[in-house]
Amino acid sequence: MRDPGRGLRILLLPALPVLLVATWWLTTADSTNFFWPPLEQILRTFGETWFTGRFTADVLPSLARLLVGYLVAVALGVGLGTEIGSWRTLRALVEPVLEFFRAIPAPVLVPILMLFAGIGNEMKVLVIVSGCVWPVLLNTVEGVRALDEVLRDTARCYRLRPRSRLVHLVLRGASPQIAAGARQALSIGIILMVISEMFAASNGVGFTIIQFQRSFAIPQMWTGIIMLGLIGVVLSVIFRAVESRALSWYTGLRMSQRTKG
Amino acid sequence: MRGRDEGRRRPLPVWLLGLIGLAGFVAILELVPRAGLVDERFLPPFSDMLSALAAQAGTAEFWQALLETLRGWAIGLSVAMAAGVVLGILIGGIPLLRAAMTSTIEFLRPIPSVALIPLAVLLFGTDMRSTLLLVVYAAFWQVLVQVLYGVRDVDPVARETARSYRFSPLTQVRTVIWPTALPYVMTGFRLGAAVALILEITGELIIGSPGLGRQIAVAQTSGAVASMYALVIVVGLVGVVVNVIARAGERRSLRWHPSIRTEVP
Amino acid sequence: MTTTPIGATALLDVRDLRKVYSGGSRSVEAVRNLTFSIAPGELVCIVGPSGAGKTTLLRCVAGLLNSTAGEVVLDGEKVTGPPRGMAVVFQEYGRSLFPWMTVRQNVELPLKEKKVPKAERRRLVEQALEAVGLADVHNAHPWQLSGGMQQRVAIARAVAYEPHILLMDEPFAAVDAQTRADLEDLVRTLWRRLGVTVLFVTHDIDESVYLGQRVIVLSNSPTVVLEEVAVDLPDDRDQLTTRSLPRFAELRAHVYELIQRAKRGDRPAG
Amino acid sequence: MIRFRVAMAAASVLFLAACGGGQAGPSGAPAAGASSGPTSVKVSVIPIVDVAPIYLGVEQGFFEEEGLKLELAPAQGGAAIVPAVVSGQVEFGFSNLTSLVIARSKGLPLKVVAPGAGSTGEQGKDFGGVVVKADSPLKSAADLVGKRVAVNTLGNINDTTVRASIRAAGGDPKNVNFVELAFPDMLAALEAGNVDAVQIVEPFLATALKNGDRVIASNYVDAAPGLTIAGYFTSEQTATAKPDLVKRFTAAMQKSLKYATDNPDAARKVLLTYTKIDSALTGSLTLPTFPAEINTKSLETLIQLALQDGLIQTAPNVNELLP
Repeated sequence: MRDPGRGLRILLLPALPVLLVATWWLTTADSTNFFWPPLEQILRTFGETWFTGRFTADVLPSLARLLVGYLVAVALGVGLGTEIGSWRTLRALVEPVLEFFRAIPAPVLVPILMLFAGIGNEMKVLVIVSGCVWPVLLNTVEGVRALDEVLRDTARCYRLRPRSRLVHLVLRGASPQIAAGARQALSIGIILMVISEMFAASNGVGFTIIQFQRSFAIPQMWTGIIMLGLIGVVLSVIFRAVESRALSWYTGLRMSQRTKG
Repeated sequence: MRGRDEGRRRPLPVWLLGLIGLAGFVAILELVPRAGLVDERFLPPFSDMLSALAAQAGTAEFWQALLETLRGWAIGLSVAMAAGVVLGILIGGIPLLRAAMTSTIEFLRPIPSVALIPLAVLLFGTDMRSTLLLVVYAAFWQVLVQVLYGVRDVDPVARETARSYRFSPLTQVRTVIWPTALPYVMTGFRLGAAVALILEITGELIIGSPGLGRQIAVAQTSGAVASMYALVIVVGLVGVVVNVIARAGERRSLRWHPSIRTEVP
Repeated sequence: MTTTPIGATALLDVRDLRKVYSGGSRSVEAVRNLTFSIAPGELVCIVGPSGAGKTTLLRCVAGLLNSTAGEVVLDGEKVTGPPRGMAVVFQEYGRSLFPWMTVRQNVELPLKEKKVPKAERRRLVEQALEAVGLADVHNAHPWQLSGGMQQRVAIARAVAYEPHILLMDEPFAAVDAQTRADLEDLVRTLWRRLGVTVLFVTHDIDESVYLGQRVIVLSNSPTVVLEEVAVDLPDDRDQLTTRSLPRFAELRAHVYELIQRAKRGDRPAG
Repeated sequence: MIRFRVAMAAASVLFLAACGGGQAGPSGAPAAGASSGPTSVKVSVIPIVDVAPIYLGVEQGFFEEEGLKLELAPAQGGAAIVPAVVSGQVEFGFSNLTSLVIARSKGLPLKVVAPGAGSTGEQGKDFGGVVVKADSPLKSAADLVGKRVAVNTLGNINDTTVRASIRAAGGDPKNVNFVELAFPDMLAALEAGNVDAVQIVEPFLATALKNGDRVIASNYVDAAPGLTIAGYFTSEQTATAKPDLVKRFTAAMQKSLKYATDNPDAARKVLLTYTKIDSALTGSLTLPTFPAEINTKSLETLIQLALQDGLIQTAPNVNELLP
């Protein structure tokens, strides 16, 4: 089978989603099941649920916490990862402890984090940081370790200063791995945004969904799930746009390596 | 880097340094509450956690819970692997299908698995299947995406060759696609294994399906702080073991494979 | 046969260099005892059988590797790390260029590090790229170029840096034969035009005779200098005429014979 | 945008529906009165002090006597239990009554079949209350106005009853900042000064008192005399389809409740089998009462409170909720 043409491709892109939505719409159209309300009802509820004040009261605070936590995690992960990746002794020293912490699911860490960070926004940001930092950190370590030997030698021969070495060699060289880690971290971050709002929260998307669920406001709960999905999709689209700009060289390099065989 | 790595003296072996690191961590855990930096009621010293762990290890309930967690993890991961590999090869191997599925995959993948908790509970209540659903959902994407990358990485020349010799689709998969995709599959396995474990514990903790997570929740609601930390430590250790096994598997499959790859986002 | 310049005037002095690799309980002596020197402005080739520790030697000279004993003195200063005023062209052209930078940025980066003013930098980069015949690919990324062109970028980077000494580690081992001839001529031209000192490591006997004023032949590992051969060919060389000179054939045969001896394990007496 | 959202959600549903394909129907298949051995019944409970009687009942064989083989499925909260009962995954569930009131007012077909736990009715000596630090300036529920008070779930029985306490003490119940915290995290938050007061239940109440913390209000006592806090419930479908099963479960449950009331030491002891409460603590904690009947008047009060505090918009019919 040949690669489908561009026209067909564009035609196919929305085909499956449309089919799926139609199926959902039709199968639930006259649903009387309390937990599976008709899609029509869910969509009607969506606007009034989220765009009558909740967007600024719940969605924005959630996103703000996510953004802060995520950026802190990336900065921390890249910073520590660069150091740990550069020093063999440090790496050997902390690796088992890091692996141990990474394996602990964030929800069980929340009570401990509350001891140190209270119950306010700091705690929630810290929960996000505590989960997001690992993929960034471990990928950065791998990326820094995998830096090309010849390139390192080149940098030494031309006597790059530590700062330029870091900027032009280490960080750029490890950037494909860092991006891979940052991408994993983003999906973890959204999960933790929700989880952190299950504890001591008074606003947020996660908090709202749980409240809907507890008070049996089922159509509203569904809209919350859709909202979360939307947030996930939008953030992932933004991430991809940033990534493809920053890593265009890498994509090109890989392509040229493949065609040169 | 190189200069830094080449110490003057002969460096200590890696495992010894790792042990020293762990010992340091344990020492901090012991000393912070003892020194009164944190209230012992909320963060007991490590020795208390250890004795709680010893007490736990003597109960059948603990081993039962451990077994249930591992079982849930293994089943969830197997389902996710099977589904991810089969669908990945199918979708990746048929361009038309790939074009049709791409948008849907990109829409579904970012949906956070915890958003499904209410749904899982609606479907299966608090039994093991609720958590299984979360585990499968979360691990499935990790595997699928890696397999898709792997299939895309297949050398077009090798593929054309296979086609020109009129290999059957199954033979093409076996001789051309699978060997190239295998290292990616193993990476997917490793990433999926880690995510599956986290979701297994999270599900048990939040939904209350049987396993270590629920034991943690019970310990929490009973105010048994030392027991709770003991269980958290067990969870961490299980995670470390899972990761070590997954990495070993990955290395084995990579050893004969010539390509040096980086993890695909 | 030796034409070692007098110690005082040497730009590069390698004295009793020894390198032992120790990994765990095993240790391997790669270089046993190497002594030679290079005068300012000279173009010296080093050949040896494969596995003769050529790369080890070059890395020690470049300050990328610490020697076990002996010393490398460049410009009167003992080399402990990569010295000032030195440029290296590696064999792996694809890996020595920063793939995230354009050709121009690659050539410019070392100059920025040397704090060369912007206008001067611009001039040097353009000149260097012009000199290697790459005036029109400034904004391409290295991986968009062919292997030979990538190695030209690496040479341009070294040239723009205006080094006192240029080390080349089998730079043309991985390019095709035609490109290789072009690049050899390019190195000769640049050397003559810039008056830079060049230490050129190769495993190719023809190449060493064609390029060098002097060829240092190494023994097999653990390495010592087997013989230094002065190349008394005219300075104006070109692929066709030089290579067909009887003297070229003689020198080539001599070096060839030395390499054969080295492979058999012959070592200089004493 | 709309396409995106719809697409995702639809696909997620399909995915889930596919996973749910093998969903098992309700267990306990044999019809009531079948002679072929005991009927197995699943009951979803929260592993807390309140459900001691059902564990005791199993231990004492009360359910077996009624021909029931109980399978107790612990869950993390009413939010997980209600759907399980409605969908028929489990026959019975345990929940606080306010949750059930909310569910019923939203149209979920639930029916309470047996009482679960109630307040002791003694001011300051209940199994739950509002606690402050020993050195706190707060003296009574009225002082909570404008303060941060932790409850384990917002919009549920605990915040409405704390509001009732404040109202009874003459304060403005609208003006309190409730913070949602899990019971296990409350004392640490109180200690750290993150909250000014916590509404807490056993065994954490005993821990708090041991530490010198003070009870300033007994919110369950203030809400209504003889308040029934929680109960066991089933779905209307189960109630209509298997009236005999429900009857036998209620009968066994009542025996269990009575036994727990008569043998508090046995009730304390059974805690050790399904919680991880320190055995040194079980002797000192205050047990809830295990009433034989649901106090209808107190249930009406709970409905009133829920209405007043905006938890529900329309009051459910009490008679529909009760058996």
